[in-house]
Amino acid sequence: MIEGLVELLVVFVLAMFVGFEVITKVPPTLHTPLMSGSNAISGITIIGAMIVAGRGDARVAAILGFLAVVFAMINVVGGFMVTDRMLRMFKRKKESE
Amino acid sequence: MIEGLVELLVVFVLAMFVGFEVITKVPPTLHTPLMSGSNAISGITIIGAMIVAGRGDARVAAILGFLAVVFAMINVVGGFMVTDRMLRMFKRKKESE
Amino acid sequence: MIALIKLIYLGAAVCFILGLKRLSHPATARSGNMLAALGMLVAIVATLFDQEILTFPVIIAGIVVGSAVGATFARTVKMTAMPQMVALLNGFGGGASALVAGAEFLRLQGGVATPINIAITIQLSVLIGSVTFSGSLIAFGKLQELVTGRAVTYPLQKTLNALLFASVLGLIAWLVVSGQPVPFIVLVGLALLLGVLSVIPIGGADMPVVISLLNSYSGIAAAMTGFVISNSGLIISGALVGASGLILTRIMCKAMNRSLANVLFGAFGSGATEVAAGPAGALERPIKQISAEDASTLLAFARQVVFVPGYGLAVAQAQHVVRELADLLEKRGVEVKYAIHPVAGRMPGHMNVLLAEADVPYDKLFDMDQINPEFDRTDVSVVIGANDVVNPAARNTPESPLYGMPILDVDNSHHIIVMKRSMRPGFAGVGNELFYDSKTTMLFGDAKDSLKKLATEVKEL
Amino acid sequence: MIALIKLIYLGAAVCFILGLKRLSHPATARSGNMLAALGMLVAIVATLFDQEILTFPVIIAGIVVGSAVGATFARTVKMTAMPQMVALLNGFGGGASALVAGAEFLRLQGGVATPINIAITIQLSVLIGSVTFSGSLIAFGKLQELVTGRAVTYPLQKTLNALLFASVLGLIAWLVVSGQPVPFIVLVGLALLLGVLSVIPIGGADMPVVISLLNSYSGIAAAMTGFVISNSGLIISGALVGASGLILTRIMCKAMNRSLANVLFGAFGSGATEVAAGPAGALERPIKQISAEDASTLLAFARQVVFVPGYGLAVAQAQHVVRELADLLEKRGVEVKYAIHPVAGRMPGHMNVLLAEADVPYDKLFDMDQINPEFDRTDVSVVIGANDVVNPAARNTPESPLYGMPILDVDNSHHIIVMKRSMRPGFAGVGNELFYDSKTTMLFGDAKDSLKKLATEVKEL
Ligand SMILES: NC(=O)c1ccc[n+]([C@@H]2O[C@H](COP(=O)([O-])OP(=O)(O)OC[C@H]3O[C@@H](n4cnc5c(N)ncnc54)[C@H](OP(=O)(O)O)[C@@H]3O)[C@@H](O)[C@H]2O)c1
Ligand SMILES: NC(=O)c1ccc[n+]([C@@H]2O[C@H](COP(=O)([O-])OP(=O)(O)OC[C@H]3O[C@@H](n4cnc5c(N)ncnc54)[C@H](OP(=O)(O)O)[C@@H]3O)[C@@H](O)[C@H]2O)c1
Repeated sequence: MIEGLVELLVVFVLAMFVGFEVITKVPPTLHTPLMSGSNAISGITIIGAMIVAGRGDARVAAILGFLAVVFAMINVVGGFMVTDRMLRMFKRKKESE
Repeated sequence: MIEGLVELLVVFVLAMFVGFEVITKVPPTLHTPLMSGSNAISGITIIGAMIVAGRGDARVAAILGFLAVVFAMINVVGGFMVTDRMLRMFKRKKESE
Repeated sequence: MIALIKLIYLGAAVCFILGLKRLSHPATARSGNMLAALGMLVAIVATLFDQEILTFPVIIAGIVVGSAVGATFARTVKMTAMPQMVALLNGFGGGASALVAGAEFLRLQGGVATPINIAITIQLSVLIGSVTFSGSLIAFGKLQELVTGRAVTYPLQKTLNALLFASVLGLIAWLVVSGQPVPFIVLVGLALLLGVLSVIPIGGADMPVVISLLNSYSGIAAAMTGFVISNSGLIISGALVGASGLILTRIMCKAMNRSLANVLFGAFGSGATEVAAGPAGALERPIKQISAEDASTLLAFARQVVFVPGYGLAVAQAQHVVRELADLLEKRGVEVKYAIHPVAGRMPGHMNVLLAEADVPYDKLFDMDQINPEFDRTDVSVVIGANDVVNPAARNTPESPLYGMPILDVDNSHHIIVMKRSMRPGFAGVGNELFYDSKTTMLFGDAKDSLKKLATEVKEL
Repeated sequence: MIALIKLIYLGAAVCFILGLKRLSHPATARSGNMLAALGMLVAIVATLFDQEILTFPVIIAGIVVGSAVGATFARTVKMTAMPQMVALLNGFGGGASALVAGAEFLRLQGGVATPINIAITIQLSVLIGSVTFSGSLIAFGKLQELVTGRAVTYPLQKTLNALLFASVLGLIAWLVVSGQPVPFIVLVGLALLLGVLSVIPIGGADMPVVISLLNSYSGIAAAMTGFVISNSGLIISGALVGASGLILTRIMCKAMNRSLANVLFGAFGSGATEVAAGPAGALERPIKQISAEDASTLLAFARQVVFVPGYGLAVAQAQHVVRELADLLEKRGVEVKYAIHPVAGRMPGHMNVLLAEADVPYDKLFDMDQINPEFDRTDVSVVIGANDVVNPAARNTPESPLYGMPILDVDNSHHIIVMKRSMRPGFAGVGNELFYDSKTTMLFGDAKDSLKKLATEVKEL
């Protein structure tokens, strides 16, 4: 069990490194879209929510599962759409350059 | 079994990303030391060599294990020392600046 | 099958990584966002085939409701309300992680003793998720002005928060040992309270940094959830977001020349400093005012005019009028440029978004580094509701809280016109020597009104 | 215990990552190398506690022998022989991976049927390891001049190699199905042959790129070994090296303005081109020669002299003499600079290492970008055994294989003195217009001899 945890920890540490390396020297203009884009990615918890919601658990757990899916989905859909709206705005300006 | 392989694959892919991200825009001056330094790191296969050599296998496997340890160790020790020698040379020059 | 689903999760994670990479360069940002969204879609579809999933109605219902709400939010939000929107969405993400962990906790109640590592990660997931949830909601409230935007301070604040934090950790330790559900609810309550109390003392203008930090938390909450259900897809994506959020937070703090600790615990923008530094200096010393008529003449006959927008432009929603005035001036042959300070406004890229909304051409916007050498050659700089980002104290006064922040050197131009409503200080709560400069004239009033007057005057010239 | 060892491996991998990061910046490179070495030490010690290890004598013996050999190599190798040393060490690393996989294969022969994924990774590990081993040895031989440095070509070469590669893949497929040991030995033999035959057609001067690529292979071989023994420490480190080797290869190809395919299959530097382009042009057109005496006068009375070292400096081992001459000139008040082209010589950083050995101060060495604007103001440029890196064809002649490579603009200086032994071309095998330039004079002879003469003359002035 603990061994399995270490394996997962390996994945966690490596992914942290990737995250650190990928986001370096972003121009301030992109801070807000980047924030909301990465925020949408953190909605990946939808996977966990779906598993919990689909397990056919007893009442309370099922309600929690349903809420989890709703919340996560708001995060995902809202996040990506909002980011796109922001970026579209930047894009348009560039073309008119 | 295959599932375990996928877990390992995850680690592999993430580590590749880290490697790609870490080595960007190295100045040409450092190409040779970087090459020999990362070469020394690839001597990590020493771990595998030790496990194979220490298992108390039958004759042929034991010889292979011994050779593996020797080879890997040459790579590790030689690699790090050579790199250090090269870098020491750069270092000295810098201080005299 | 399981192996295949895991492979697909890996693919999704790769999409996220590549998406984030593209998101951090202006030219590729939009495609990066789409790539990340694609990764998410793939992950969701793959999960439907997970063998642990037995019934679909709850899932489908949840997805439909959530998507509808999310899409409505995204469609209807105003461009200027983006920061609070992000905060709100982030809160939902954190909440979802806490809920998943909660459901898992309930399920494990029934069976045999929970393994200790699962117990720990469940609690951590609930803790971080709940803090993210309530903290984000407060950040949202502050920016939406449902809660006061000021830094709320009270005696023993830090001690209280530290105690709260310690007791939450104590509870987790206790829970890990006993596994009882009652204190679990207490844990949720305390975590929520902790989120509220840690964000309340932070000034509204520091919210972007807070949101970025909470965003990082929500990533870590997702990763913790991944540990709970042993899912490396969740772990990778969560860690990615966690790390990139931290880096982004650091970059933002650097741009304001402040430490993260100062942002979180400094109670910057609390009423206290603001009152102390504000009117005191303002009453004593003489300033020069200018009429809209004189100002318009000055502008109309200038060779180069630089507009310096700040937070006041956003408050007054004057982005369209400024564009109108710029068009009029350009028709008269005046060279018009916009100087964009990296932390002007209240969110990163605030000015860019606003001016983009008013269709100001991209190539008229200049970064601090590009425009600073230009002020020498500028006849009139028009400061529109900006204050801290043009405060020379950042260069000259080591005691100032702004000291060290790079600023726009508007004081190098021949004339400076400052538009604001009063002599009140800006976000940092300190006076501004620029207003007393011999080359500076003040044009008091709401920025939108003032700009409208100027436009009318220029038309009539 | 197992969990602890795995944690330690993770720690070692983190050391490697941070070490590599530091290795890619000049100021931190040395500490980065030490950090990586520390990570390796930790990993080795941790492995001693692995429960799979039953006897220690073989391990200890292996470690002692290997360390002694490695240390001796590292101590005795000359600075100028670094590239071949790296190639040799790399070969040992690849060989070790192949041996581990081989031992694992033998062991699994005894028991039940090998699971298919293990079987595949064992074969891949053997294949990549063996190719790395023999390929690296050939690269070593070429650089050490045990094997001809020329690109060895023969008819149907590519077809043959492709066939060999296909049959190796076929063997692997067959092995995976049958698991028989006999073709396993054949596999090793064919893989070794493949390594030899793919490196033989590559010119000696392209070896740094080849070594970097083989380095990447040896990383991937280590990662494959990690798959075989299910060890994520090996996988991470191997993948790191694999990826960074690929990136480095790409960066090096870019610096030479060539594609990787061109390096691997282009047979650059084969005899054919060299003869064709060389003397033909040389005989027809007039060149100007200069005597050591005249040259020394020119140098002694110049205001600024730029030395442009190239591969010939390394061949002649003239780094100490050039320093001596520079000292003499500086005593006379001449400003002396060195122009370092990124691919001058035969390995990256070749010139830096050589000149550092002769104690040339670091701040006298100038990058291409720094020095190019200086040539206008340079009275005499002294080209010491450089050729391709100062060939104007790279700017002017689209048909030239050098076209597009950024070069040192020595032809902008007032006088150019070229030191080489003949009119033979350099590495790229093409003629050089610079030698026929009206401002150019040639000083034929071994670079070390010529420089010595110059130094003597300058002393006597
Ligand atoms: N951009 C970011 O990401 C970010 C994030 C966090 C913090 N900050 C901080 O925010 C500050 C930004 O500087 P800034 O110069 O843009 O803004 P500022 O220093 O906050 O000053 C804004 C000025 O606008 C005036 N104003 C407000 N409403 C107005 C209206 N309707 N019409 C005309 N004027 C109006 C105010 O004066 P009156 O009240 O007298 O009108 C105020 O002095 C910096 O200190 C920065 O560190 C920025
Ligand atoms: N640096 C790297 O990492 C690297 C790696 C791979 C390939 N390369 C390639 O190598 C080339 C490097 O250019 P380069 O200008 O440095 O060298 P080069 O073009 O190869 O020219 C070297 C010149 O030195 C002369 N020379 C040789 N021995 C000499 C001696 N003892 N005394 C005096 N002169 C001597 C030779 O002419 P004589 O025979 O007439 O004396 C030759 O023309 C580039 O084409 C580059 O792409 C570089």
